[in-house]
Amino acid sequence: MGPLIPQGIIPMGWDFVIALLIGIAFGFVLEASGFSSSRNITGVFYGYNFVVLRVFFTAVVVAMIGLQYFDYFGWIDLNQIYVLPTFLSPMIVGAIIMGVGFVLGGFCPGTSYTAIAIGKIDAMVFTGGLFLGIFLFSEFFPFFEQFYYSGNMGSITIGEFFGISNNLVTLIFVVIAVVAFYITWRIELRVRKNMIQYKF
Amino acid sequence: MHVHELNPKKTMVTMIIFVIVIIIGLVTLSKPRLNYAITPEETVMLAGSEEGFFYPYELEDILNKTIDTIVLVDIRNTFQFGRGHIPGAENISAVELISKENIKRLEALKDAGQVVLIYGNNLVEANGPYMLLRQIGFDNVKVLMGGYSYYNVWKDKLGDSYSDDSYFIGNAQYDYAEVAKGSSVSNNDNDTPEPKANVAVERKKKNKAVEGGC
Amino acid sequence: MNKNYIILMGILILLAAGLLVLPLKNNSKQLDPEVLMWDIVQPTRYVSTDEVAKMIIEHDPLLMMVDVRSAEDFQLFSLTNAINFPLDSLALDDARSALTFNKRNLVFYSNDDLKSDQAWVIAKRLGLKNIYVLKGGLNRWIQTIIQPEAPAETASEAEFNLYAFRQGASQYFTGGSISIDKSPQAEVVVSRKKKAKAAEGGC
Amino acid sequence: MNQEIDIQDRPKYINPYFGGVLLGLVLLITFYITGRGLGASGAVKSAVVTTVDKVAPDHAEQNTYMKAFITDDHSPMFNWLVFESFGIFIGGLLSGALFGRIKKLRIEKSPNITNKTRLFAAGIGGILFGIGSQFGRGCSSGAALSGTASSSFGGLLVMLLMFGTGYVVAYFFRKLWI
Repeated sequence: MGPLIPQGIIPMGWDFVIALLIGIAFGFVLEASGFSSSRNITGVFYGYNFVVLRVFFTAVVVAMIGLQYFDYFGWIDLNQIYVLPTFLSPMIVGAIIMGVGFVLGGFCPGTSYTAIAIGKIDAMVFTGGLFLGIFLFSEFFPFFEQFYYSGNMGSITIGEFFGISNNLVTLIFVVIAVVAFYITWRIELRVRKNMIQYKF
Repeated sequence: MHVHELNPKKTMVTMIIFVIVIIIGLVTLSKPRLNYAITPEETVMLAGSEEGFFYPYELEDILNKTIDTIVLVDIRNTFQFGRGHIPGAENISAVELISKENIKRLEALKDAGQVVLIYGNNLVEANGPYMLLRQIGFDNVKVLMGGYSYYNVWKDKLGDSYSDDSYFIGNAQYDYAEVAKGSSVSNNDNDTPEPKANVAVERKKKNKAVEGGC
Repeated sequence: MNKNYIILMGILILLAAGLLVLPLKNNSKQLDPEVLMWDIVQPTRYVSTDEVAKMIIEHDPLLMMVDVRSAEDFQLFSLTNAINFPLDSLALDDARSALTFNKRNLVFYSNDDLKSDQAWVIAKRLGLKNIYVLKGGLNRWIQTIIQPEAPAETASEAEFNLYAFRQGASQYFTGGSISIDKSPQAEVVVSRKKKAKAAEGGC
Repeated sequence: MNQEIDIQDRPKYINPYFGGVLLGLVLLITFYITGRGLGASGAVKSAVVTTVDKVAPDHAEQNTYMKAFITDDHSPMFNWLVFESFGIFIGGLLSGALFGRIKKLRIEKSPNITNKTRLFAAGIGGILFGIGSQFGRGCSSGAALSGTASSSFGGLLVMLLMFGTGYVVAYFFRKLWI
């Protein structure tokens, strides 16, 4: 049955309307969970607020479980889902650069949009930086074009990489998530003891 | 713990809705009445072998009743069956072949060690039903080469058809390259480029959505 | 710790563990046998050589010929713009996904219609859509398109029309010039022979 | 636990697990409808390409990276991710209005640093994120969230390395946040 648009069940013309609606839902959840505050987000690195980890892991786990079940029921064809292709070395470099940018900026692109919506100047500067960064990347693209396309492993899934079924991957992920929830909860209690003022 | 984390009731409610959706999925998951007994790979093997093919001259034994372990099934429609059929054949048209009763009957025959020999007007007509029955586990099903039309020609001298081989199909009757010289060549304004002879083995293309999704 | 959280995490783990105990889904992506049987008894999967010839001549962008014979046979002769998927490659994942993502109408052909019909049954089971079988295969292709037989004097007008079409198609496929051809005929013949050799060589 | 203190001033965020489940369901529905996940940085990329194309069309045509996103029939802004990102903005606006968080323009920072420092850091962070997201084929929502949810190995890699690097460098920038 699904995915609906690639299967032609929903005509292409609705694509942008749906994009807008999905975006609204996404933005609402992000803002309501507190992702519009950079100090909330970076709390995950200093142990005083693990909201990012909680939201992120819960979302990934729920979506993963849902996708596997939907595939089983025949509601969605996992073969037609866009699986992000893996480009090993550029992805490693990119992720490290993003990690530094994350701590410095305190946002990621999606959350910065919601932060702009509630009037954060730092988020506007962040998005400006994002714009500039992508511009710089495209300008200097010829210098690392070869690197950009290196290490192509195709649309490989986690299960395929480790040689196990993706159902098992999901279970492992859930277990890791639950353990992480518990540990971070303990850490947070401890760190918070020393922080009397906590207000965002 | 944050004040907003003290009350996870809403989380529970959404989670339970999610679980209910999954339970609905499990319950409504329709179980197919029939299941494949062999894999696609085995089906390919089956298509490559002639093990399930029954030669017309072998029919003589059935008609002489020297063999009684074979049940003849005519899969053409009743009209065609009425106009003429192999003696002793029963008529189950292809459409009804997998109805509940017929599946039961086929199972009974299989358990009794009987071979079910199906035929249509020709081999190709019976090929689909034959392959399907094989795939859902009836490995006692065979198909008559040449079909009824061949039988009709040779019915008085079935034994002699042993030396005839016109019921063998699947062979090239011409030297195509010679007869149709040029047809494999894009001789005039072919604007589409000639594709490669063999599609290269590529990685599973999951989707062709836009790159750099984020 | 709130009891709700423990239940929540329990639900998550149960759901994920449930994935592992689900019975193996070997049939989910294959066509239900009942549906397959229903498709098998329909004669709609057959297309005639005339229809295919017409589509090739008109450069139908949706048409894709699939040769299910062996690679050697394919090299010796194939229909215009055909691709080769020998019968035994159909069960391979890569061939399957290559064909699945093809949105065109696939017409299977072989020497006659037995192998192509077998291929059709397997492909259909594997969930391929828009697949057809060339009725009569290459044998009938030669009989009807390349070497058409003139109808009897008493034949109907429709038959004569068909014969006229086949004659035209025969010229088209055997390299005779037809209207769309821009270059003089003699030249075409020469260049064609050269190309034919090249095709035999490696293509 | 110090929830008794200034309970009034605490932000009215939803339970993070609730948010997570909702986000997961949104993601699931996105996959179900469109066959791919969410994203955010792609919209900025479209904006960059559009701007360069408007200001210096020749330059954009010559650039091998941007060229791929320019077509004659419509603007690069006519893109799924652009609409989605616009939706994110509206969604943030709705939520902010609902929970009373839309206030005058402000800068959020640690009390230990100046506004200038914060903005400078935010800008640098943005630039890094922009460059990194191109190498990583997506940002935290496109690669890490959607990628991991669709069990992409690359998604998992980006997620682990991004947070991992964050932890490694967090110490050096602690002044910005604590």
